[in-house]
Amino acid sequence: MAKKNYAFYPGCSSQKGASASNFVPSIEVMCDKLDIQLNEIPDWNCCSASIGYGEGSQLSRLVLNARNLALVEQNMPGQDLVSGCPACWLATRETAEKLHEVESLMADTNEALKEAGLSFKGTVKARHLVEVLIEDVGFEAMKEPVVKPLEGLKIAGYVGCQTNRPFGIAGESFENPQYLDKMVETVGAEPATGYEQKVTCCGGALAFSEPEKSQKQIKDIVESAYDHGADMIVTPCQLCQANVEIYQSEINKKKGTKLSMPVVYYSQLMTVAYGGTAKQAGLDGNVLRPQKLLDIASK
Amino acid sequence: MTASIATNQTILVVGGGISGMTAALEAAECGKQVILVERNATLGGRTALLYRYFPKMCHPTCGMEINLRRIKANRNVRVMTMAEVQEVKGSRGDYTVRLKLSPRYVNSNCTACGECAKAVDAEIDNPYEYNLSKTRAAYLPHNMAYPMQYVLDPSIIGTADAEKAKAACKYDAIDLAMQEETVEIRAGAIVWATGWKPYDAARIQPYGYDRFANVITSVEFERLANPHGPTGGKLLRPSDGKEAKNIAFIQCAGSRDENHLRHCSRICCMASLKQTHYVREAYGDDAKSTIYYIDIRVIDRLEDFYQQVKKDPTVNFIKSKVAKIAEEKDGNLVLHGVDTEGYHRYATTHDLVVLAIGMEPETNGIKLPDDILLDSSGFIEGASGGMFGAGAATSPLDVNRAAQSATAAALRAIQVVHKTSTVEGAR
Amino acid sequence: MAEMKTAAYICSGCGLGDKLDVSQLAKIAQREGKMALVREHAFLCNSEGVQMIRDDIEKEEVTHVCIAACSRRAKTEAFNFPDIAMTRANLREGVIWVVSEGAEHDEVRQEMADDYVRMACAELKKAKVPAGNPNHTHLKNILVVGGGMSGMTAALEAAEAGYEVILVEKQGSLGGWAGKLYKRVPFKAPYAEPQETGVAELAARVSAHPLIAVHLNTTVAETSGAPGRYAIKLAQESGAVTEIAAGSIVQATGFTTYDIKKLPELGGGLDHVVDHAGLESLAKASNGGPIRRADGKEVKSVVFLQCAGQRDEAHLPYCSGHCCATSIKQAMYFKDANPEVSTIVVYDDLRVPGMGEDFYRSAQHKDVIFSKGKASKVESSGSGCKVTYRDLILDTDLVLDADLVVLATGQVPSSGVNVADWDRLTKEAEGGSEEARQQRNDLKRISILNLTYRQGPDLPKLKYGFADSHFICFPYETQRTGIYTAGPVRRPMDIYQATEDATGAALKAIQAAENASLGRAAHPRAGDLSYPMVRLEGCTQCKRCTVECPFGAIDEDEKRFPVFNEQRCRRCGTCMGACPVRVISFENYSVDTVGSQIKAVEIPDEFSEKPRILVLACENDAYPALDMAGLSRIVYSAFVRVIPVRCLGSVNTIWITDALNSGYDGVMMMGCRKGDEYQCHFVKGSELAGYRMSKIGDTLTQMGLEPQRVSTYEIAITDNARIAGLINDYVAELVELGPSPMKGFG
Amino acid sequence: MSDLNQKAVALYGGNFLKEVEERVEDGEWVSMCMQCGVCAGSCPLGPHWEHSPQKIFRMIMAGKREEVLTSDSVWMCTSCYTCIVRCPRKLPITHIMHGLAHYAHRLDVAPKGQPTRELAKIFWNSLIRTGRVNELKFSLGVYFKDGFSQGIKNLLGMQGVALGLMKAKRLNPMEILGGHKCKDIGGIQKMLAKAQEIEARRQI
Repeated sequence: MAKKNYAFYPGCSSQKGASASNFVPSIEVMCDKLDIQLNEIPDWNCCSASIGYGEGSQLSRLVLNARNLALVEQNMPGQDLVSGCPACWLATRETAEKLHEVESLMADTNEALKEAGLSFKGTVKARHLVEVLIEDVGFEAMKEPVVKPLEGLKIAGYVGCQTNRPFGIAGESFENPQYLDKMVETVGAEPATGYEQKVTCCGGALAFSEPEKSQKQIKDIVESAYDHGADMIVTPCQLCQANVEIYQSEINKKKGTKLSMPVVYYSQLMTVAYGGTAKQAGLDGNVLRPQKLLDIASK
Repeated sequence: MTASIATNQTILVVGGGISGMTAALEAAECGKQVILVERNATLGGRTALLYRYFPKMCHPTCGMEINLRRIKANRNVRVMTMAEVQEVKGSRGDYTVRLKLSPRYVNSNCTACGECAKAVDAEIDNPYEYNLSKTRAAYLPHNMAYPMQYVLDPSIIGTADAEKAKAACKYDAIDLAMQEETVEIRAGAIVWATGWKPYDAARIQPYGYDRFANVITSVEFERLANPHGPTGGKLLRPSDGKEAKNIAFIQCAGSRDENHLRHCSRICCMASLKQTHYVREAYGDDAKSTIYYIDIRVIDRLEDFYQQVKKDPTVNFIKSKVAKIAEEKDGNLVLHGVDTEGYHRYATTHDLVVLAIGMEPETNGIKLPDDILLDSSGFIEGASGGMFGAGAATSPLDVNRAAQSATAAALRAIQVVHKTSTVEGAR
Repeated sequence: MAEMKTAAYICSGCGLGDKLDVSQLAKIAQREGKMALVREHAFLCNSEGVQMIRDDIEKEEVTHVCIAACSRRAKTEAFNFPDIAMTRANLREGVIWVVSEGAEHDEVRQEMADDYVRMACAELKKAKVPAGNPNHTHLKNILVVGGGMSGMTAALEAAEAGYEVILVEKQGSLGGWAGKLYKRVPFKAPYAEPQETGVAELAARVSAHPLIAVHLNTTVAETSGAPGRYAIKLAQESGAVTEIAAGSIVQATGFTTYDIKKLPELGGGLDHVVDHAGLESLAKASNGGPIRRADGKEVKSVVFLQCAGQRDEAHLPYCSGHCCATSIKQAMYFKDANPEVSTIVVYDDLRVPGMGEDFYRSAQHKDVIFSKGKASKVESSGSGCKVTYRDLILDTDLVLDADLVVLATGQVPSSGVNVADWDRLTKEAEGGSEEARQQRNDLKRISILNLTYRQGPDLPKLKYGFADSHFICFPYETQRTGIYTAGPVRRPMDIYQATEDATGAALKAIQAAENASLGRAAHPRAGDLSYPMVRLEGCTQCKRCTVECPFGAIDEDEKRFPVFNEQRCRRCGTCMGACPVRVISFENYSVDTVGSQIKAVEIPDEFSEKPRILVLACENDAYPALDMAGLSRIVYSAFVRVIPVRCLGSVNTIWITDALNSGYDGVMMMGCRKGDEYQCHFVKGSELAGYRMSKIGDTLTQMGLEPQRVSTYEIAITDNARIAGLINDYVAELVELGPSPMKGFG
Repeated sequence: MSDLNQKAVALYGGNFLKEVEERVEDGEWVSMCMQCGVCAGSCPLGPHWEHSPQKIFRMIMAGKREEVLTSDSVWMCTSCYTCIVRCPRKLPITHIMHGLAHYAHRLDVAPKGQPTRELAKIFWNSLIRTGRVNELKFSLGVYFKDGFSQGIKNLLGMQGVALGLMKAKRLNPMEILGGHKCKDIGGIQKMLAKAQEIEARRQI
């Protein structure tokens, strides 16, 4: 069947050598297997993330995101803007909705966009890659390419914040979303049910500015995964992945814990289940080796 | 039953709860002809499932006994149970109403002797216990049921159980051939006393009603406290049957919340205050009740009741909308939030959490005739022509106000049939 | 009506045939019960069984029917024979469902059933079909006292139903408090803005209505009579008195505001401190423009203090319910005229139930600021006021400067004389106290209805002077049949509730007049055609009936004989219970109908070890509780013999003494809860019973009986398990005590 | 006091609520708060706050301007949006907190050296320089925000993390020499300049 086209917004942390860069190949493999064609937005810019507000004014942040939307509207007609990074997606979607609600902001935004030779009418829909998988592909179709079911793997589905709130996946609960567990099942692994930290905040950008406070959050998230007998954590959020994975060593140092819970991005799971290599899955990019996943990949 | 029993002088009352019974009786005791239709197998509605009323702590069944006696004594009222309004045609003074009559599979021969229930094996969730317990699939809704007749659950029709029930009945009261029928009746005026239903607690996700066994609703707690209820009146929590002595009452569960119900359901504060009495009655000084509230809304003389509960050392008040509930391994629940009076953070453990669940119109999701006006929450605000709302169908009301509203609705209906009669008299 | 012909029908269905010797029951009905006709049937309540009875009524001219089957509460549709006297022997719920299973209990079970048949036959022979009150009334018009929102609504709604109305207002114009408002709180979606009051339009419709006669500047000087035949004297301001007649009465006399001068700490009495009413007149004066104070200064900042002198033991302990919404509305007056005006509402609990929440939201949209807190002081400062209060959220004391302070004070009902005081003074006056007589006359001046009733000139108050119903299921259960209160006189309320309430009260007034015209009782015994009959020749003028009647139905003539006003009577039988010489009775409920049942029971001798206990059970709570014990198959002792009574207040002590004389071992009286939260729908029936039984002690000792041979219980309708326990415990206690020494002397 | 701040005070006199409604992102929602406190109980960093959102809102209504704008609390939002989805009055609390922080920062009354405030500054500068965020420069910036020696300490402190990421090729030391940028950075900068101009036009 023909591949479905999407305007892809990788986001800064997916750039080569950046914190989420290792997910890029796995996203490519996954999408390829599911007949999803991601076309990178030409010359996309940063969304200003959830921390941009401090210095950046409301309008500045709106125009930054509007620029990406405008680029899609202009160069990739009919394609939804899709991002793998919740922060990018959220900032873009909030912009799209705000401009739709408030005419004056739409006018101001276009006035500013003109400076970059762009304009935005508001026709582009901003979506998260997970939305595309669930709504356009569906769980059943996600199962089909599975050649190496991830049997014997117990995985804690850590949904985090921004893929889940305030918009979330249609029909899902903010407090107890099920979709990630369902995705874990589609690839043949066992979800760690009752994982009550699944929507706890990892601290987001404050992992930098308020390390102690954020690391307390991360500690809860990881320990609860241990409590529920998980072999690893999976998350749809790149920042969550980074925060929850890389700070475990810090926490161990400070708190004398022995946390070493692998944290993977969902596309890594699917790539392995779809028969991809460890390299394609970018597992070499994980700071904490997801051994069991590596084993299956190397089978 | 056929249309012949009714004329345009007849008042149709839809709903056999306290409001519908009141509207029907008040009109009938003025000498008017009334047909009272109820969707369930018995009259009584939701008040019949309450243990006590605030503020007198008296028993709803006491008033129901009087109302049933009034109905039995009054030939102007005709009661039709398991009857649902499907369509209303016509206009003020001359309506034709199509009713769907669901089969009860038990006829008026039934003496309520109970032999059929003994014969049947199948069990169903008991709707008259808010599904907290099971009942045989041949059952009497409750001790105050009217008509005092058993009913067969449709799920056993066509099974051996149904035949067993039939065989057990010496009075051929069981008629498995009963079919759904539709009848049309005439009416001059229609009173909609369709009542309320508890908001779907599972949708209030932070409170985990769908995940935690020991988070229940206030209507369910009424059943626990009731000596006729599933626990024989003991306050036993669902997860392990352990006595719940340290109970949290969460106000505005669904109410005053734009994610759920915009309106304030009015009765919930009093309901929780009342329910702290149940806890105290059960355990005396060992009882512990905590009420988490935004505003305590107990108006007029009911304030006395609030002040009295406030003096009870076993009852605690915390001004706070609970943020979230977490379950511990032993089934206890930890409530997280902030007491906004001076900003005090809490994480308090309770044996049982009772959600003071909000009221929404029973008719939400049901299509009502077009000339009935609904407010933003779906309550009946008014209607053009000869139709009137009564009781909790019109607004979240306590029983007393519901009965007032129903009495008023009865007069409005009488005005309609009076006008038609005088007009016809003039002709 | 034909000669009395009795028939007994004995059912063997529902297991009666298996557990009882039905043919023996039939024999008893015949030989002892002296029933002219006795039939057995396997399934009496089915169409065939019922037809059999109908045929006997038809062909055999049976006039009196005894049904020996299930409880009188069951199968009422089947056993429904117009104009036929009927008694029910409760063999199912009352015997086979509550007596332990097994052959060893066959004997006592049968004896219990035998007795119930005897009792039902005995009662039947005394029973009459009530013919209804012969002196019919004909008036169906309605007097409405009070021309405010409630009164006008009651008048109009009654008139729209075709009933004539006389509307009396003491002021010179209609409208009452609502007429003084600039706008009213919204009562329809979107619940966002203050609305026109509509008072003028309503007043116009009322004045123009062909069925309504309006009397302004008029008060009620005297009210005598009863439903269907009230005679009322109306006094005009001029002093002129007109006499009118009415079928029933709606009292909608509203409220007055609490005097803010009683709240000095909150600035009551200061120049720039007003109450809601004061603010309304300022708003009316400004008529949509900027609101100015009395001194003409435009108000730029206003503070509303909620619950001023309310929810406060020192002032009004209750909440007036409407004040939060009213303050929101008044804050909007300011915001709508000028959004720059600072409007702060200081509240404890913001009480806007139902859709009021949207009105609250709307005010927040307009930047009305709501602050949970408690004001401690309001004082003059500069050209305005200084409000000191505790902000309970910030947990600090704040001081607010305001051009104007509005105190949300409460509603005080205009309900006239407190009947409790009246009663006390009456007793003292009759005791000869001149002072009491004087006080009584002073008290009478504030009366609203000036009833000529012995129990006082106005309606009894429930609490805090509100003339409300005591019952939750029955908001219009008045203690003065035919007189119904509506609006804030019954309970603090807003305009919307008042209009709903007035419409309901109008219906009850119509209903009372209709029932009176048919000689029927009103709620809760609606439709009952019996009424108290008295043999005055036997009366000793002891006045107990007049004093104890809970509904003020009995007056006294100059010779202190009781004068029964049947249309005021609720058929509770309290007078019958009170009468020491037993001259008061009802056709279908009398000293005889019960007494004969008591005598009909066969009392085993003292060696039989079979005690007999008489249970007199209130028919509304205790009797259904016993029935439901049966329904749930909860067993209790087969030594009790239960007789349902209308109310424990109707229990005449003669029944107790007769029972004990004839050898019963004990008597249980089961009534409903007494005290402040009493359950008795005849007000004080169980209280009276308790009182009378406390007096019976001496009689018992004279008879050489222990006091515990008579005991009273409070039973709730849900007490089916408890009631069985009580019976069993009592039986055990009596077994302990040994048989009554009176046995054999009976 | 910055003159911007002085202007604001002069313009609104005591009416801080109005100031917030007109000058702060989504500020017009503040008056809708009914003090239920669900936001306070929902915030992951709640335990570390001096003022909860609902309390901040009450402070705004009570005119406590300085306490609010100098509050450390408004900088503690992790943007988890839990408060937003639970608020029964649907206040966009996350955005209001961002808005208050931004406003306080703009008026330069926000707490000096507030870590998140500093982080935000560095992030934004990194962003507008190239149109995309350069994680290495950004992180280094963060570690050196309190001066060089503290920076070294921080860096050593985070060595484990950094090395881990480097090993995993997720923190590229070569980035320091430049790295990613948008082609049309010129257009982007003009665009942002315009945005500021427009906002300046709208406000004082």
